[in-house]
Amino acid sequence: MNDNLFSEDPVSVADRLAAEALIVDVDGFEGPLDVLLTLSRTQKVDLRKISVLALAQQYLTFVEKARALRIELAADYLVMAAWLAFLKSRLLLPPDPDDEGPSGEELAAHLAFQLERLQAMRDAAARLMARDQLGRDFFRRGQGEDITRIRTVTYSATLLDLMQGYARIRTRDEFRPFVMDRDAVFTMEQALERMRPLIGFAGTWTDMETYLPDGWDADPVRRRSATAATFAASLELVKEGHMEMKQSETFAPIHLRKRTETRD
Amino acid sequence: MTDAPEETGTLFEAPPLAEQERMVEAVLFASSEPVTIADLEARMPHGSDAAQAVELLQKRYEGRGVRVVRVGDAWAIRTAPDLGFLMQKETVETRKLSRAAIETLAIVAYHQPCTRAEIEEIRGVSVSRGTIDQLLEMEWIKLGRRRMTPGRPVTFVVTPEFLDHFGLENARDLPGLKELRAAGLLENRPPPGAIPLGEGSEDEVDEDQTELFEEE
Amino acid sequence: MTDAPEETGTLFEAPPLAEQERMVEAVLFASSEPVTIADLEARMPHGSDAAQAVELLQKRYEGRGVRVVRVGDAWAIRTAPDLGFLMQKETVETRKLSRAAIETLAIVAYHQPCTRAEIEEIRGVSVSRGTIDQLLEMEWIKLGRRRMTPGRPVTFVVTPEFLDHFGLENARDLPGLKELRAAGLLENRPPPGAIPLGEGSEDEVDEDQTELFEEE
Repeated sequence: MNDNLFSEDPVSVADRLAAEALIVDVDGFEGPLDVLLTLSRTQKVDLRKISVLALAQQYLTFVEKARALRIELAADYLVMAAWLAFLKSRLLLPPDPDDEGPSGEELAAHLAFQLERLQAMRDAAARLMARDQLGRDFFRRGQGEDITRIRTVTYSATLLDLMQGYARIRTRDEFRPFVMDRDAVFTMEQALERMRPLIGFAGTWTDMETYLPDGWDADPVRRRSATAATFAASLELVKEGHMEMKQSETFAPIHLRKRTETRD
Repeated sequence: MTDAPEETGTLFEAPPLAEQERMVEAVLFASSEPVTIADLEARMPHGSDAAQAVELLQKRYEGRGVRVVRVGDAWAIRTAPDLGFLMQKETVETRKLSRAAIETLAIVAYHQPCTRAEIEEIRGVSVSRGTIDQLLEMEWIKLGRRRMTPGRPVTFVVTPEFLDHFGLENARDLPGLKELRAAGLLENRPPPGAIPLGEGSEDEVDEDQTELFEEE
Repeated sequence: MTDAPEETGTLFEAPPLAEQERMVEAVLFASSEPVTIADLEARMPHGSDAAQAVELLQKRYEGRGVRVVRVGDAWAIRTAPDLGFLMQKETVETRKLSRAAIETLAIVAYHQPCTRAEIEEIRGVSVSRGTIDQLLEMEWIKLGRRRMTPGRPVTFVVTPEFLDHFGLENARDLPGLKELRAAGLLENRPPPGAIPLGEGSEDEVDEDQTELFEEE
């Protein structure tokens, strides 16, 4: 039969063509196990009764031929070749009583198992794909419009999401160039800059406190600085004739309003 | 029956009416649109009488949960009108909140009451109207008092629903940055040259945060 | 069978079984995706027994042009496979799967939950990321629980969509599963002399398998 497929003996033209087809087609193989499975078919026996020794020989010949034809084999094909050469020697030589590793027979049995399992999965895959398939052999309802679903979307977030989100922002912040030491100081220049555009809208008496910048009213230190700066800026604006100020009694709120031209 | 050659399908007899009825049933079911008698017959084996099969099918479905109905000059299977109520089902779909929404929510929670401008300042990017609307709609944030500053901007605060969802008694229960860092949520190294600031031990959330952020 | 008069709904008796069958029929017809018993009951009046109604309906449609089929823990109506030839218009061109993808799918289906390393071990070749991605994208496989072995690798399992596509009631119905198992071909047998991957790894596989295929 095909036992002498790769031997030195003269082979039939058909066999040689088959052998070369195998080699030329090496791209079509899905790894060394696939090659071994294909080679094993030439033994035409149940995979359980396969001669691993013969198979190892076939594979080694396959790799040699591929080399002779200058076909680049991927590393795992060569690793398999080395392993099979090792297995072959184990199977041929009498067992070394000092050797602790698995016997050649054990290794061969495992290889046979792997081949059988791969073949089994191939068969299973073929059977699976041969089943009736949705959208090809059987069909779902074509008109989805019948079912009206009132979709309510609930958004979910966990406390962890929230904290991570916050941590993310604050992490970004920490890399922002900050002038840390000036953080709690609001200058009169800043207050002036802030109040100039705003004062035009103050037609009626407005508490000076409402002019405090956002974010400066909670922390007492910051609030104090902002209040002082805003007060100083207000005095400056009154002096410039843009604004009027009044305070009904000591410690009462200070009120500001725009100075209009009709006023004297 | 006689084995007629394959190609000449016309030599076959039309399938039995019961079989034709099955075919009509399958086609009407699977088709995305109502199917005309002509279309049915074009699909069915030669010699089939689709009109008769449809009629049989229609009878079979009388009083069932679905009916065979005529739509113009075509046929379709439709749910019985009295069962329409079954089709209306409120499905609740859970979706992850977007990153922008989470961050905005986090800022409101940690800094409330908080204006939109403040959120933008903290996030460093503008906040889309949709994000705020979404959080308002979810009732996780609501409008707080207007800030008494020019323009009187609205502020946002978190709602009891928010606290409920996150299992918090109040917004002060939110872990601070130190804890976030301890929990491994913040892995950054301290920025070079950062000067530790503020050793105040204020209990106020806001101040607490300020302290935490600036420190280290 | 005493209906506690908690809600107004419970004051009504459940509709007769024939009516429940109509309801299930209407909902299953209307939905193109499988519907779970729980979902059916959520739509039906209080006290309905959707499982029983589905069973009746399934019997009613035996031999018809459409069938009531089970998909995992849900139910759907699908056309009878022998009538597929009528439906050429509805046929959706499915993406051609590569040989690697088909084999990977089969390995996941038969060995689930199955790690990538196991797929590679069985095929004797590395699995490209694209193969797994394609199957995930088609929603035929999804991530299962992590394996409790060193590295805690993720596992893959097949989905209800997979079952639906191949007309399987559940993963136990895979063709030839019993035979393969009896032949020991679904075992995760380590190569002789290999360093065992943390004790219990084999037990774990076994347990998982048992859970998936025998439990429920």
